[in-house]
Amino acid sequence: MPFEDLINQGGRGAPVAELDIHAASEEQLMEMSAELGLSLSLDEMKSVREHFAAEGRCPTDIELQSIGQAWSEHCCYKSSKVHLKEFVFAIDHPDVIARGDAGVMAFDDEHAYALRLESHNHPSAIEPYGGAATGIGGILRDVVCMGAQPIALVDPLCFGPIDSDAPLPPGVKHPRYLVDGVVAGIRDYGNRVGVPTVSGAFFFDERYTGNCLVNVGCLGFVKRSEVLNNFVGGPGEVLILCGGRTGRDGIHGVTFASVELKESSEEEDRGAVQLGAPITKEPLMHACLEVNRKGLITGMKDLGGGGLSCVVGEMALDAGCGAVVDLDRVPLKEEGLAPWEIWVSESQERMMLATTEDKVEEIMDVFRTWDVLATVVATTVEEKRTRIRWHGEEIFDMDLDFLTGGPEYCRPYEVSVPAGEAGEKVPEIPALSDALLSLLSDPNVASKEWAIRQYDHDVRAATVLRPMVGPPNDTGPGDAGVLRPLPESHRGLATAVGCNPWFTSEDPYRGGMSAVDEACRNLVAVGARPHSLTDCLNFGNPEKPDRLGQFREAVRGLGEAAAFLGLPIPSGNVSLYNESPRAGALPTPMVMGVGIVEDVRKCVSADLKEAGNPLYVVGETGREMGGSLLYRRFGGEGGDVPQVVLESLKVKMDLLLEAMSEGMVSSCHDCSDGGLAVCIAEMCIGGSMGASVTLDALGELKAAEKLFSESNGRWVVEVAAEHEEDWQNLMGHHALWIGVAGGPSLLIGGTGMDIRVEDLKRAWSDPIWEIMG
Amino acid sequence: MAVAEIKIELKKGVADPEGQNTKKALELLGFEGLRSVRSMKCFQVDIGLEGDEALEACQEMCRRLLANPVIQSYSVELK
Amino acid sequence: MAVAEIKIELKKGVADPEGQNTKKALELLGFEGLRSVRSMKCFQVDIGLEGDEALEACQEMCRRLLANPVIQSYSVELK
Amino acid sequence: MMRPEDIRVCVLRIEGTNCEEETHRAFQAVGCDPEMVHLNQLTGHAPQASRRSLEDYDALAFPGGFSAGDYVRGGAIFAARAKSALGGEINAFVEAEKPVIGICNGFQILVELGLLPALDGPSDVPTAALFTNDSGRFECRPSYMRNESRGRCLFTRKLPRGRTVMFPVAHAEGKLMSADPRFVERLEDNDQLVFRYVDPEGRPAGYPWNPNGSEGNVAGICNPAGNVLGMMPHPERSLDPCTAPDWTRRPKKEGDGLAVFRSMVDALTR
Ligand SMILES: Nc1ncnc2c1ncn2[C@@H]1O[C@H](COP(=O)(O)OP(=O)(O)O)[C@@H](O)[C@H]1O
Ligand SMILES: [Mg+2]
Repeated sequence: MPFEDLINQGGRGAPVAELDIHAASEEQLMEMSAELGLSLSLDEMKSVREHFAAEGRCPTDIELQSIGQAWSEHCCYKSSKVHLKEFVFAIDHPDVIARGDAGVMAFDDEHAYALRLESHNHPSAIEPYGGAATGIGGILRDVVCMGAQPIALVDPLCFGPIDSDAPLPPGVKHPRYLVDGVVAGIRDYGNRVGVPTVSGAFFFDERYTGNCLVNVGCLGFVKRSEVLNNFVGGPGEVLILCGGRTGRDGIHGVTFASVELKESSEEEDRGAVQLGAPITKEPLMHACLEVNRKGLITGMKDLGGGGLSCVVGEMALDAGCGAVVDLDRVPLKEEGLAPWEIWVSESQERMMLATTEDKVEEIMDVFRTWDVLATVVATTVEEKRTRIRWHGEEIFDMDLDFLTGGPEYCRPYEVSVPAGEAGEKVPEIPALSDALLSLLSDPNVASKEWAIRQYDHDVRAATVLRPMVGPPNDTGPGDAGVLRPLPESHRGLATAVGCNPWFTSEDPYRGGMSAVDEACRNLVAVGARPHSLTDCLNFGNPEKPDRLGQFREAVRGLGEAAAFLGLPIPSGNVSLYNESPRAGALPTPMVMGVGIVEDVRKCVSADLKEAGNPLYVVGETGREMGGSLLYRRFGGEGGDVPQVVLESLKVKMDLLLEAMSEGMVSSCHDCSDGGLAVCIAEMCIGGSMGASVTLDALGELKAAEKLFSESNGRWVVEVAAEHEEDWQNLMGHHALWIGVAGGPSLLIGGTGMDIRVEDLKRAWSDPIWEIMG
Repeated sequence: MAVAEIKIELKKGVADPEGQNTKKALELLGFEGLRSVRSMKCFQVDIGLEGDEALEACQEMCRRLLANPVIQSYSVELK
Repeated sequence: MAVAEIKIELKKGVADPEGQNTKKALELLGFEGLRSVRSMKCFQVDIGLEGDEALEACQEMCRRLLANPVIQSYSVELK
Repeated sequence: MMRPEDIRVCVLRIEGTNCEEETHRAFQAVGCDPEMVHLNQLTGHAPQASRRSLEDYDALAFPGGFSAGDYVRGGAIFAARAKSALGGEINAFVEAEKPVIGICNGFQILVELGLLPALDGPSDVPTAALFTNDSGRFECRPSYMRNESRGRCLFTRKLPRGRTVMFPVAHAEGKLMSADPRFVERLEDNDQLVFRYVDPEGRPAGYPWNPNGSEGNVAGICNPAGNVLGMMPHPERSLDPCTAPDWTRRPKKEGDGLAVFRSMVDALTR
């Protein structure tokens, strides 16, 4: 039978088609999957066929579409789940309040915070402005549907080199163009909805050309009594769809996110790209939070990947019931949408509320005042099935356990042994001073002020520490954003990102651990005690065993570190298939850490404060040059990737936090890219003050290794001179004296380094301005 | 010498929040019967070239910077 | 029925940072000999009126919302 | 005589207004009784119980944000909607010399409403504009400004003349412009020039201290009667000494912004 004959157009009242899946050959099953854009494999199509054989009928197009959404990598984590279960999901903590669309953690006896990090990679590679903006929109919804007010955004981003003009493969946009668009998208969405962007990161590497990564994170704040479920209260309730109208935009976004990008993606994937409408979202958030505060709703979930098709089933099934949907009621942007399009559309700015019939009028009043659309579209029922009515016909009737069950794979993976010291090639480097200036100018280190000042990091008037620290308009880099969520309390929330894709690519296990280490040391640097983590795991095609091996090892490292430190990961996100025709993106396990500050008045910033204060390094420096910026910049290869010694990290974090709470610490900065030398230089830049340093205490290493090794778990600390004795008593051998703050230059004994602070500033401040204009 | 007028429009089917919000504002101000408001970005470029050469250069600008073919279309007119 | 094209331009003497930034970006991309780039805001309004009535309504829109007379001038064309 | 807690402040918002909570908090911090009110509550497009009337309030605040997305021009849509729905009431409020403050987007709205600068009285069409920053970019940074008011503006009377304060700015359209070549001079003559951007030493200075290129470094102005203040910087973000951009270097007892709101209370309770 030819393929066309399998399709019974208008099988259940136009424009719904029925597909004769039972008569299809294997080839035709795959054709069906391709033709409908389902991205399902042959085996998956076969289990679909079995299911409908048991039901004794043929599926409709809308039913197949729904399965395509629910079973996509993006929605059901079919390749990653086994590994997450093994290393991540099991980390428990009494402060975990909810693991929903966002995780929710206890803040104090009365309040909680929500956290989530998510990717919007593929859409941003195609349309950077809209892709990034809708990424912000999506993460805000995840936080709002826990009942929480978004209070901060975090945006770690990865691009190809912006300072290179090497020819680009066809269909690939210039990294500069992408950076410009992504930053503008985050700015225009984040600033408009009034949520401060307080932290983030930029990573630049050749392997992100054609594979840019746009991760966006959000923190929310909520009374513990107002934390919401992402499911309905039970049968007999109604579902209210609110916010934007539904259109053709965003159709097949999740299946698009679950395949590799092709050269032709730009032209073909238009439907997957949207611009986002912050000014629909802003009042929508107000209205949703208001009806929650008033106790009018039983559950809330956002419409993200898969649109209605995912949200209705999941909200009902998680409460052990089903739903009957009246598809005619969904407010549309344009006429003529097929039912399946309405069902899977990913139009932005929509939320679903669950409530009981008697509350509907009061809810509508709130939405009317905010000029936001709200429409009852479904009711919940006992039986665990979803049924859809359309123009008087029933066009969809599916068992929810089957639909949202989804496959789970244990795909083959390959773990390769890191080359380590055996494969090491030590690079030729220029004079140490020139090397330092060169590292400061590397776009991975250089000032990101160009982007940071385009984001409002002060709105909501609760920002205690910003991404840049130091005297106004003369700042250096900070370590973590700190907020004071309650005006009546001095308790604070800090957030920072950790990730080293270069470590991860050479040694995924250590790379995963390093991400946790870095997030924690950023938090501790400002005086926050790490409390929870969320992650966004950006990796390549899981059907390639080496890529899946990287994924597994990184997750193992990340999970082990988090478990040891007692840090739950109550939410997260996986983004696979980050591959373009030329190569895969660097494996990038992005970690966002959240810490609690007992008293924000004791927070510490990274800028040097006072001439004469002694400087110490906390943490051991080893010969760990693998993946270091020095090697990348000057052509080194291999080498040991920095390990994480969890016991030692924990001891040092505790000691440092104690020293800070006793007021001994004047400034503190963690060592990461570029090692100790870059760390000290950045503190000088932020404080407009030099320092005299000696590295004798660091033992038997070469000068370049002492300066530029990127060993984990280290901080440079400026101690208030009057507290030095207490500090020494407290820290013992964990802190090594390395010099004194002050003077017009950074002097490092035994290395010939003597660089004026202005020169450090220029090297660090100018490059990105010059590239981005 | 030619001054080129470049017009960048959103393709059909791409939502236009700016146009929609402007339409809503105009309606609230009492303008009736509006069917649609679309926003566009326009540039007037004085380029120091003539005729086809000028056209070609402007189209190249659109392709490389001003427009994203995924969501936008462009047109160039010499004045 | 008429579709009106409304163009909001900056008055002479008003600096145009957006146009300047665009010019700079084009130059970074290697476009040479650019004398000036001016940015404008344009709207396409489908208004359900004809001729003078349509023109009049659009001009009223400019006066009441779309243009600020201190810095901007406007023009309306029916297509 | 009024007590601070009797002062009813209407903090007016629509979609996209996003600094209303901290503005509300600022009035609370100085003992007033503020309320966040949606424009629809004043125009009758809200359920009966939540409708409000502007004349019941003693002060009015237009907070910062991106009202209606600021799509056409900063503040233009909010202003046009407010004018068409309650233009008369707002004008009456101003004429009664009740205090009105517009911060950032709120300043843009007051200019678009023709209530500022109002050198020759309120006008139907705007006589000034807050245009795109010279940098062409959104600028979020600390800024210093000097109180230039000789006493006309009721929002700075508790702040010594010539005193420099620090409030953050966060805007893309903040360059104050007028067609009048004697604009700044006339503002000064009328004692309508309230705040000027300065450097940390209190001297008038260019970018980045003046973040938008405003002529004469003007950061904030009032109307001839002194009861309407518009300013681009955000005093409501400077209530808590721990949110100052340099508090880890120079701790303060309290935020600079309180003086602005206290001055208003003082003017109404005197
Ligand atoms: N790497 C991870 N670590 C922890 N939790 C994860 C991870 N990946 C996904 N999750 C959690 O799994 C759930 C489902 O994720 P997802 O389907 O992406 O959410 P959404 O409903 O927002 O699309 C969420 O609660 C998410 O936080
Ligand atoms: Mg979600």
